[in-house]
Amino acid sequence: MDFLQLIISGLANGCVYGLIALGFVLIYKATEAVNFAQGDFMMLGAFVCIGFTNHEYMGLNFWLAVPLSILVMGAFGYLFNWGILRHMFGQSQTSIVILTIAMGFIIRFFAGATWSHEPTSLETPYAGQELRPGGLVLGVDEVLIVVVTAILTLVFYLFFSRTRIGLAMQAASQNQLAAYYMGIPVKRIHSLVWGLSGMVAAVAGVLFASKGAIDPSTGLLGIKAFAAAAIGGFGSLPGALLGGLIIGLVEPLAARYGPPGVSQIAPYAILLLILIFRPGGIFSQTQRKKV
Amino acid sequence: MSLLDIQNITLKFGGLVAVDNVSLAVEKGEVFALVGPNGAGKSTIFNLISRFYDPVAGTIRFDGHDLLQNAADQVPGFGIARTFQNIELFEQATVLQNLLVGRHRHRQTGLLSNIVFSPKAYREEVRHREAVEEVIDFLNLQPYRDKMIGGLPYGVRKVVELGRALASEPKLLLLDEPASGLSVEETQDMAFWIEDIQTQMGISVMMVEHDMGLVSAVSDRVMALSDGKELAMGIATEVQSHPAVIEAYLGTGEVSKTGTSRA
Amino acid sequence: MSNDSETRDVVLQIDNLESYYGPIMAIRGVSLTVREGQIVTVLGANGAGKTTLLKTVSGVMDPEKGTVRMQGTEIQRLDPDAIVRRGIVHVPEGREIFPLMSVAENIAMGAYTRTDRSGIAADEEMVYSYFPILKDRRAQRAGTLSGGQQQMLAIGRGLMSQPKLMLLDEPSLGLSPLLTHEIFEIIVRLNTEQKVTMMLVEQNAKVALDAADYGYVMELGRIVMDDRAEVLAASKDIQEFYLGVSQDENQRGQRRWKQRKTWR
Amino acid sequence: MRYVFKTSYDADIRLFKHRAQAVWYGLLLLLVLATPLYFVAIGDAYLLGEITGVLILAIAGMGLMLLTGHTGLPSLGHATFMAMGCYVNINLLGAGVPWVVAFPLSGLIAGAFGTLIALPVLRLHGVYLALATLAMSILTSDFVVMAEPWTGGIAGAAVPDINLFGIEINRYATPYKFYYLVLFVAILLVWFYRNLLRTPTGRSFTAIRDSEISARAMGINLTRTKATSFFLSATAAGLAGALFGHSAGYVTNETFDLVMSITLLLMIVIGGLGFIHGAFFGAIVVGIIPVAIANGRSFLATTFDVNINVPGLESALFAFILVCFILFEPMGLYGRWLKIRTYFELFPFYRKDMFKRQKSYLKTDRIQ
Repeated sequence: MDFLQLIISGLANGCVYGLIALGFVLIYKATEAVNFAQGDFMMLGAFVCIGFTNHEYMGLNFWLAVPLSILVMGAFGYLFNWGILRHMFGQSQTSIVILTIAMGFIIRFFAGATWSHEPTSLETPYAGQELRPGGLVLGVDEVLIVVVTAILTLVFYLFFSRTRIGLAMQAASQNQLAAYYMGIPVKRIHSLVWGLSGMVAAVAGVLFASKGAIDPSTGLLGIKAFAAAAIGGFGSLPGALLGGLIIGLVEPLAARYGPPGVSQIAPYAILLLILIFRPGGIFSQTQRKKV
Repeated sequence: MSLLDIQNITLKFGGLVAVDNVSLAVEKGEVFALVGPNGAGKSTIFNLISRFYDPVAGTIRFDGHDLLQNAADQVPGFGIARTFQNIELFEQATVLQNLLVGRHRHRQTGLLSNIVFSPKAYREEVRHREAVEEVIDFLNLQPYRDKMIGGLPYGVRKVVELGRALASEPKLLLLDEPASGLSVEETQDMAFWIEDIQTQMGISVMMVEHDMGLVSAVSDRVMALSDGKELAMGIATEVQSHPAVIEAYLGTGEVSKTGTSRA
Repeated sequence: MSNDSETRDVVLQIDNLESYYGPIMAIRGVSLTVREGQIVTVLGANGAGKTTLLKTVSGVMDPEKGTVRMQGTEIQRLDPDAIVRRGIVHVPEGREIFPLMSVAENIAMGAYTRTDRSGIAADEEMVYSYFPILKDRRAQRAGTLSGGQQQMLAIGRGLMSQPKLMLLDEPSLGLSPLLTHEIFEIIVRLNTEQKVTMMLVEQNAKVALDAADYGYVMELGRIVMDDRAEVLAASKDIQEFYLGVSQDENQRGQRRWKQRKTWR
Repeated sequence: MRYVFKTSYDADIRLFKHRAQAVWYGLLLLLVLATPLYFVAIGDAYLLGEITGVLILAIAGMGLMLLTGHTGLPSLGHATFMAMGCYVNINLLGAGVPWVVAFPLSGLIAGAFGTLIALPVLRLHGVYLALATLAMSILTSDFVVMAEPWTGGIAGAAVPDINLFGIEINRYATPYKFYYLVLFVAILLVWFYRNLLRTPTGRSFTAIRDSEISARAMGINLTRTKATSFFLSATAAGLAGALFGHSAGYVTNETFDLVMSITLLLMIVIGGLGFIHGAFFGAIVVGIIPVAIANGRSFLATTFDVNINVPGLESALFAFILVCFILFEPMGLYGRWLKIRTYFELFPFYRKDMFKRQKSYLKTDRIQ
């Protein structure tokens, strides 16, 4: 039973990693850029929601605050691309990576200055509620995370593989020039996907902050989610979820059964092992060049 | 003994047979051309020789060596140089630097003498440059010597790629569509160069080419491939008049807006 | 400068266009006209600026000076996708395909700007009937196709957008003689049957002039000659430098000096 | 405009393209040699210490530049190699090995370690390689803690002073000597780096960066060449780490963290990828910004009595300045320098839009 409980909390954690990784993968799939600030986006999303709903701030109704913060973060992502990244269109990925790293610093500062550096929890109507199916004790917050993550992954998977705009996003990431030749408005599509990933980050932030406390440095969690995305195979949505779950499960298990310190190392050790034996991740998207 | 000897080579991609039991031999000093429809497996044969692909069956021997026992980066060491269908140059480097990389197989100095630029490294560097300048002269590349590849027109890049292959002083030169994208004038230059490479430098040439004018002008023997299989083999005129080759590859008649043939 | 009937059927009008690649001037004051229903070809050696010209028209490069008018409205400096929506499609040379998508998805992307499902399905069938090999490889990743097959895919995909004006950059690049012939038949058929106006850049001057109505010759970024295709095909310079007519079939032992071009 | 007539192969091989260039670099050398005189004159060596720090950063930057700028392999883990060099140096000195031996050895051992790390990950490209090295960088701090007997773990380790043939060198006690020592190492490495780039080894690095397929078809062994690049790169980082240790005086498990790795990468991108100059330009920017921020803050405090004390402000401001650099000078500072130089060389024929970038378009990295 104890073991099962461990697994379940691991799953919930893994889903948060998976959600952040989902944001990475969205952007990577559509623009081939890597957003190092995705974890900070999540943190910002959580604080925006806290700002709307917690009693010491605006005190709005939770069910109003959540869609509002999702909208705000969507707009933030869209504007970030429109205002900054668009001016770097066509430049190397390294520059964009570095730009997002720098953005992360700025977001952390902004969040700390606006909402304090103290760990804060999101006040939710379902805080502390539990489900007890067959002897297990499940927090509603944890169940919610798993359900929402599964739904989002599925929705985005279908979006990318079935819809015209989803295919156009993939096309734009593989060959910007050819995408333009097809009449695909590449820049608008980039803005759109940054907006989407901002929204996903808000969802992840809300779920994370409702389960535990969040502070500006929580954004560094993004690095673990990064490992998750790479384990699954950058550019694969189910891979992001799988990678997140692997890390989420390994951490508590290593902490419980392994020697001290191992749970910290485990995610990255797994990442290194996966990259060595399967360089493109589990659902590899890479392909050999043909000459 | 033939310079390059390929026996019963077969390659499959998934279920698809890309090269189907092909045998061919390139003799010393000859120009050997591969022709055939798109996707017939011509470039694939080049990639097999370069060891980019592993065949499922067959042997490739070059100058007494079993190529299949060697890795891709060892192949140039035996004296095989190649160009690519879609031009694979080092974009962020000058023409001169590209050609110098072609000299890599003649490298004799190690890391340490490079770092301290020992007299030996200096002498080697001068030797490489002499060889490269000869190639630059031969191919009339002087105007582009210090230009970055990134800004050069397509036709010049094709010549630079030929130069890079020549700089390695190969015994066998593999040319993948040397004339594609070249104008009539440039194709003629290419024909003259290939002739000189064969007669003056004594380098054997194997090429894949669609321009039958160039093929018949320079090649000693031609092999036509279709669907990975040999279709015909012989001198250019024989292969060109082979009914199966005409049907699968050359076609007849010409296009014009009025619909009448102006042949 | 000209009367109404002359300007009315002009699809594309380029005036005094100048484009640079960084510090290098690639086209130097080019003016040309493409009329409705025409096939116009631009000939010229490598580096003459033909590809730059097409790229400037389709918006993937910005000109420094000059205007490009599509049916009277200026389109220079627009984003490329906006130009596609005005009915100009650019079929690039080489391998500008989506390598990790299937052949079918690549072709579907060609119809991105269209919404008529039945029309798209019909055109897909048309593309497959022109290029049966693409139908066989429908589910294969486009990046694993051979060079020639990628070229076919690029052309097939270009057909999907139902353009008013098609810019074709070296459609014959890397294609077998038979396939080159077939591609040009398709181009002519599209022009006569579907009334698509064509602007064509080609190294293979022979097939290009055979198919075209009007031709321009570019050298070092300038237009040096223009005339009806038959007239160009008969001109001595064109025969010597672009058609290779004066050469006989076997070049062995040919003279190795070059005739001077009369426009230099 | 200047035309260089080349009359022998030496003209291409020489370090300097023409005499004027040699003169300029000679003047630069004189300037850096004479810099301490100024600080002796004003009697305050604080800023000289900062300059020495910039030089140490530039040494690490050159290491990373060779790997990322010239071989095309991004690394987010170079602080690990710096840590390796630093701790090896401390332990060797502790064991009584003279500095002249311990210092180069710490570089070489870091290099060997780099090669060992590199071999399994050399199949990786782009993002994946960046991630693998990132993971390595994150793990470093944990490993430093685990290796407590050698590293001092969380408590940290003091770095012994340098004893160079009887001359005691300490960053604070003898700042001038320390400066000249670091300067010597930096200049030596620049010379090695330049030699590398004009010989086959360097060319094989850039060949791999531009086209792996072509490089193989020219007979370049990818694994061996990349491993060599990793070795040299980690060696330079190790040397920088050893000097960094001397400069800091005391190092803990948090000295060589992920932020340092990231800073190194930022540095070479801002400086200009693919140019040795870029490592120095980048180091100057990265070294100067914190000093400028600190000065600005004390200026505000003393002049207007405004005390700004918001945690994270420094790093945010730093990041903001970096964003501006990347947005407005995508080719890096060295790129800007080249433009200015071209302006004067071509004067008065310079066109305003000469360096206006044509639109550029990316293609996928997933085809390798």
